[in-house]
Amino acid sequence: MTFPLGPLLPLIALIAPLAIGLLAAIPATRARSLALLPLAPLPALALAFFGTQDETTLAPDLLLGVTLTLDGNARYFLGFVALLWMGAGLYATAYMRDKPKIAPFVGFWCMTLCGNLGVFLAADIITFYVSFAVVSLCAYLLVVHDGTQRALHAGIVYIVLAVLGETCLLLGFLIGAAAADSLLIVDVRIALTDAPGGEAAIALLIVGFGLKAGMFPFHVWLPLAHPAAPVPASAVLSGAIVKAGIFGLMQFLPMESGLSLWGALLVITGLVSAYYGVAVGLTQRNPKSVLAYSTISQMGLVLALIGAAAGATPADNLAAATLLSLHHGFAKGALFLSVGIVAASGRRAAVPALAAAALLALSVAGFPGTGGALAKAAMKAHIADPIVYWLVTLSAIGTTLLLARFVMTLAAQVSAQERARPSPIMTASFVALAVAALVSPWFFFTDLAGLPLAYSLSASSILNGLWPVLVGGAIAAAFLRISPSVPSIPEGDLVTPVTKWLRRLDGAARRGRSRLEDLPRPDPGVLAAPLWRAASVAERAFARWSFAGLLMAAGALGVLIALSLQ
Amino acid sequence: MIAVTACLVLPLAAALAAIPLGRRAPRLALVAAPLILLAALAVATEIWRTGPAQLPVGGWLPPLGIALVVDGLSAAFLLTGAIVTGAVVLFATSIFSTPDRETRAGFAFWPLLLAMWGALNAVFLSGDLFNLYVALELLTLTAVALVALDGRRETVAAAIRYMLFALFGSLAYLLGVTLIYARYGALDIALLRILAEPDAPTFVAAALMTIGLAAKTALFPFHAWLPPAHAGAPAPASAMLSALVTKASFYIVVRIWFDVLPVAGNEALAMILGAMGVGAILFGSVLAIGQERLKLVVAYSTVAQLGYLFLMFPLAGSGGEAQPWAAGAWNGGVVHALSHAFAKAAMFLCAGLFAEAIGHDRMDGLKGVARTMPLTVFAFGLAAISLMGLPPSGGFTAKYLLLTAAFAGGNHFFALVMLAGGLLAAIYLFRPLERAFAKPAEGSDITPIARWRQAVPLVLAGAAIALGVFSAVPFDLLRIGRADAAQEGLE
Amino acid sequence: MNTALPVLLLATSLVPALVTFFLREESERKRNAVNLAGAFAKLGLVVVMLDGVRRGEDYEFRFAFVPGLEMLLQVDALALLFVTLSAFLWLLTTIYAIAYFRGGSDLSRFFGFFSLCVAATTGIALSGTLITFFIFYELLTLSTWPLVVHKGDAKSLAAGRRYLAYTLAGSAVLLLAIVWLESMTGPVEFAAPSDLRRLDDMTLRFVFALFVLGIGVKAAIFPLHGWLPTAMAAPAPVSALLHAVAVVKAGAFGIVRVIYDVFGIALVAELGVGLPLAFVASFTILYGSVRALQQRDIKKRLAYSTVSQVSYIILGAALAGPFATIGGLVHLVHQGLMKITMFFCAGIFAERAGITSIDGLAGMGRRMPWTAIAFSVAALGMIGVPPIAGFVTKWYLGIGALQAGQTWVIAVLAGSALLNAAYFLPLIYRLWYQPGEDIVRADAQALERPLALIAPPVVTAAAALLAGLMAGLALSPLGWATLIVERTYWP
Amino acid sequence: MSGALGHSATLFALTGAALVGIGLYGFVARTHLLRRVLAFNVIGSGVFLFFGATGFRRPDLGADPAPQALIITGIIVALSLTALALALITRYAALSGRSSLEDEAPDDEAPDAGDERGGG
Repeated sequence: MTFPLGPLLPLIALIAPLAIGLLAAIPATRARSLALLPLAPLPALALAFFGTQDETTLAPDLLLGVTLTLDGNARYFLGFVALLWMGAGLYATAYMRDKPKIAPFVGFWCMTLCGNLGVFLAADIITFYVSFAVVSLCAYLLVVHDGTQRALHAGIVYIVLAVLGETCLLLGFLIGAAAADSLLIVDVRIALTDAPGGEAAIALLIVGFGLKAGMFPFHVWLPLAHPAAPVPASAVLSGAIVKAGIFGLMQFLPMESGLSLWGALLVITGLVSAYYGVAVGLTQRNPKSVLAYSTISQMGLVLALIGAAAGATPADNLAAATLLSLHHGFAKGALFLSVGIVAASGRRAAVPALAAAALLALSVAGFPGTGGALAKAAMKAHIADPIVYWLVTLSAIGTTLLLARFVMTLAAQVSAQERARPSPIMTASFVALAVAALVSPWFFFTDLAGLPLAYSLSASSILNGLWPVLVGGAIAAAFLRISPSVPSIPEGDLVTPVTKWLRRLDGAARRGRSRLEDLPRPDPGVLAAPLWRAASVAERAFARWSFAGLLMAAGALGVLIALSLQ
Repeated sequence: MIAVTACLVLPLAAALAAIPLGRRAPRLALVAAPLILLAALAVATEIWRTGPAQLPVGGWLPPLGIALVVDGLSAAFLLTGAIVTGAVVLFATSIFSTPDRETRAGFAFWPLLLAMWGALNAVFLSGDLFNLYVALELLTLTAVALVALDGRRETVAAAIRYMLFALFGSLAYLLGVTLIYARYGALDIALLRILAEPDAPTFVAAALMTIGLAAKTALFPFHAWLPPAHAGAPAPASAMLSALVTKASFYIVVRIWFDVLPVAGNEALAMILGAMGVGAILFGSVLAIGQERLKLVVAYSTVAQLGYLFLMFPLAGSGGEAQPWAAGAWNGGVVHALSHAFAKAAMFLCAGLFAEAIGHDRMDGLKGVARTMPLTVFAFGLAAISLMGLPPSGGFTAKYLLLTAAFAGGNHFFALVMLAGGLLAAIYLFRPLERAFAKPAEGSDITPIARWRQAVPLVLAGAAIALGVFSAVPFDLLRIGRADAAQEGLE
Repeated sequence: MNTALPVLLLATSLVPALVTFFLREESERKRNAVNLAGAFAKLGLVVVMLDGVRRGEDYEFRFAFVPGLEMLLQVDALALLFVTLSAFLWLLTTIYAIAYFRGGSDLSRFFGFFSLCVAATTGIALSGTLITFFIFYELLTLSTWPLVVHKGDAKSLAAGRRYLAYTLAGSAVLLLAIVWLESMTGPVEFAAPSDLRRLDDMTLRFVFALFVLGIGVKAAIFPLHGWLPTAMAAPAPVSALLHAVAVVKAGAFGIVRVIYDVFGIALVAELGVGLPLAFVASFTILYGSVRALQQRDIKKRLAYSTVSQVSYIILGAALAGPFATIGGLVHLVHQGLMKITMFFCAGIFAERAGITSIDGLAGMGRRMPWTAIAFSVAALGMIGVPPIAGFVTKWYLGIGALQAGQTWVIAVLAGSALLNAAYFLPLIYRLWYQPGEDIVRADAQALERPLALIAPPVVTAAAALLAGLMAGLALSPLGWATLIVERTYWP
Repeated sequence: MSGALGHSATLFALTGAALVGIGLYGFVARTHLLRRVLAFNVIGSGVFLFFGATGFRRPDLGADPAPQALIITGIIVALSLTALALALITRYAALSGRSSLEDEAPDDEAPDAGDERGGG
């Protein structure tokens, strides 16, 4: 049992949530574990701020030798994810107080958190893969926590796609690790370009991570799962867990060697996801599914940004993507919380929440002055290809439209009792995340976007950010009120036709097999009967002495002849 | 060499004394059996230390006098016979001892059994062909009488059929001995080994003797008398018949072909005996599979297992350079004979106990017997393992040696037949075992059997297994005074 | 002292077996005491030897079987891997069986054969020569048959019959292969493999095929796996220890021995027989999973899953790279831990709640939480969800396959992982999320009694989790498998 | 065994062989059990006669005594076997009322049925 080497903080960051999760298992400390929930990500947050960069901690006995490190982008991811989990955790303490099944919720909440943090800290593939598997499988348990029929159905779709994703990742990692003959992510990334089957590996990794990030056509589980989960869980699902997929792509895609083919493909699917998300999102009635489709769209943009990085200078693009993810995480987390708050507040109390939600929506759309504008600006600055540039800017219109639809559907969610007021803790966590979304990009813009702050304040970038939002708002104002009866596509759009087709396939297979089974199987007893009858007839003959006597005389003659053949 | 004479004299004397003792004969047998066992043990240790011995009877040296010869082979058979017969005696005291009233079977069984024991020892000890004839006839006499012991019509008919085969066999053997004497003027095995040459009278004599003994050993196609005879006889008797009586004539065939006339033997003869052996294995097994009565299954199993013994002739001598150990096939055949003796005796005793417990001999009655008679089923299982040639039993060691000899000699066909024989044996031996392990059918009342009576077959079956596990000692015993023909074979 | 330990290890299960056979049915406490003592003693010895072998000690016990043929009990690292697994799981299964059979019938017989079977498994692990391996291999068949037919009803008898048909035919083929090889090269010892290159390639390929065919029956390779699903008629402890650990693992272990120690990796590659075996193993993996998908009975589904999982070990052995071998060997332990947990839980569901079909599992998560948790952990492990042990195997097999240049293997691994998910996730889903009848929580305590029945699966599930989580440890299954590979096969 | 047999020894040997042949036919072909026991004794005496004939050495030398000793033993053995056979046959006839075994047709229906009716 060798003692882990190197700084201990990363290990503590991972073990702390597990410890709290364990508390939940023990009945005596169950209530207190719910209260401790927000503190679970604290050590990770500390690590993000004070942790020393590029130092590895090695725990050789765990798994196949766990190595943890903290590189540039990971630090920011770790930081904002930890904050997001704290906010959602705070919200959860209030949200879950009177609800049943607290222990499984807290337990699986902590395990998902531990997996999520592990993804950002892992330096070797095995730890990365284990954390990724833990986060995606435990998230299932959060999705189906409410146990409603809708949640269970969403869970099934989620788990099937999650398992498919995991398998793709496993294959990709296997090919990479075999080629690199080492487990470290850095070596694998380098080895992937010229590895035998390297192309296949990259494709598999893109599918595996893309699926987690809601990339078209593997996005179908997201609009089903996120809305079905309890509010804090969907906040975390959309805000932090989706980012694991993005981070995975950033870690494993071999940018240095300029993978032109995959980069282009990633850009295209990213943009398709962006626009597809908006198109289907507009037809949704449930605010949470609108938000889910907005996540698909936003993540589509991030994917495009990463794809574009393949050609140009990768480091800047990834940094910009980090900033974009950071802002999106906070904003989307807050928006999901806002749904919870609005639902719990009366008409009068809902007004400020709706206002804040609208503000956040504007920030996501990139309204100048908000965090979102900075993130959008950072993104646009690093897209060289003009067509992509314009597509991205136009997508801002779509986003505004979609989020306007969100605010509209949110307004309809106001609770009936006039004087219902959300609990102060809930509002506190919502406000914290909203502020973080609006403010934090200002702090990180310089080192993540690689541009001076002044750039974002310059007239051209303000104008650049403003006009799409205005156009979007105008269209929204014009259309949304007039045609509410837009044909509503069922959540998880592609799922329904695919499941029908699968069910038909299963029925056919079952019928085929049953026909196969009633083929008569030969019974050995029946086959042996003639043999047995012949033998007993011969036996009766041998028993008759007159025959046997002759046989013996003949036998003697035979032996005599045999002997004389000397 | 008092032990050698004791081996001969004691059983015969006890047989004679048993007649006047009548109802007290079982006690006499219980006294005589250990003594004879001790004598056999003494003989074995004697020749272990000093090597083969020759004891001229009455001081007359051959060719005129008769010599008793003891080497590894005979000592092994003596010891096996003593153990098996000792166990049978112990077992039979519970069946054939009727202190209150006199029964014909009870009266006749003990002299016949002890006389048979004497005859067996005489066969294993005599070094002279005519002496072998006399011993063989005494053996047949007692065997036929034991078959017809309970006087039912089927058993008397079976005894007569057995008698017909036996008479033909003894006449053929006698004619052969006469021709040998006419040709060489001597009947002593040691002398004949030197004098023998491959010429016409020797061939005729050898052919007659071989077929005569084959009939007495019930080798296929002359086997038809054995199943009704051994199944009809009472359990201890059929144990003796299957385990030892057939082995005596096989022992003489081995003596003739490996000790007396190795020069006369050739490839064709070996192939004929081999072919008959293969026929026995396959034919006996197929018939055993279809039987409904347990004793018939066991009897046909004897017919099949005897086939293995005769595979020894084609395979002997094909040692090949890779064999670090002694002649494969010869050893294999003899160990098979010995382990078959133990296993078959145990199996027949178990069959007897089952028949006694469930009242009839049909196998369906065996359902659930494992619960009430665990020891007997365990003994039957161990014996079955040895007959199937599955490790760790003596049967396996024998089969392993025969197989290796077959492969070394390149005749793969015999190897395949042996393996097939093992599988067929598994089929017909697991049928009764399966019923024993089944749930007892309702309303089947199984009369409990004393544990000590169940222990007797267990000891015998254990001996069959021990022969496989601790087989180093028997092998060294068999090597003493073994004919060199066993190494080179008959070619 | 070094020669006594292997025999002692064997005795720790042989002695309880023999003692239990002769114990009366009623003396339950004595019987449990003897068996548990044997299990603990074996575990203690194994720990001592684990430490010894790591320090390079070698334990060997030679026993002259037949002059020139030796029974050799040799404790090398590979043997210890298998013995540790069987010792650890035997202890748990004994505890489980005692609780499972409380008040059952024929228990002396059951526990006797149960310990005998573990003795056979230990013997297989420790065997140093082919003949020793075969002897214990057969002893395993013979001692498992009574366990399969323990219930005595028609279904288990039919299962027993089918089990015997497969395994005895397999053993005949194996004996043929062993004898054929040994007739060419003399007795084969694993530690000192003789150079087979001087024999011609075609015979070697044919002999290798016979070996795989013979041992493949127990390793449940496709077309030879038919007995495993029907053998599920046996009671739960039997199917837990035997068909998840002892019997199938003995088959896989045998194939590993044949490939690495009898033929040697270089020769296997040279003969080009490794690849076809890999194809067969891969086909079995997929076939087993697809058939498992179609089953509605829990134990049948687990049986087909075993058929598929055991072929991972064979695939690892067939690919014969260092990583692939480690993957194969470590799966020997991982699959054992995970599968026995699932069989334990299936047994508890059947015994305590009367559930045998998959649909019956609905809502059992709340009624029997501990059993359900253990079952879910094991099921997730089988799918290869980290950090439970299953994924370590898939990782190593994947890497090994790629290094051996067989990229198609990872597709098989992926396909099998998906199929595993397809037939295990619905079970977990039914356990936890499908609403069964809403049973009051108090009822859960009623079902999950006695502790001795529920504790074993929880312990083995925890062990599976730890084996995955702490895979880096030197004494973890992975650590030990790496030690085996580094020490013996790729120094 | 020097040179050709003297005139009488060959004659005895030939008659011995003839007796064996005749006895063999009776023993195998006939199904009546008593007839078979008789045939057995015929073969026996044939063998002993032949055995005695082999005792002949040179005309001037007396006959070799060893065969005669063996013949006496042989006769005793044949006698005891015949006694047992007769006992069994009579017992069998009493039990089953047949003169031949079940699976063999009695002599009188045999194709070349002898002139007088088969006994028993």
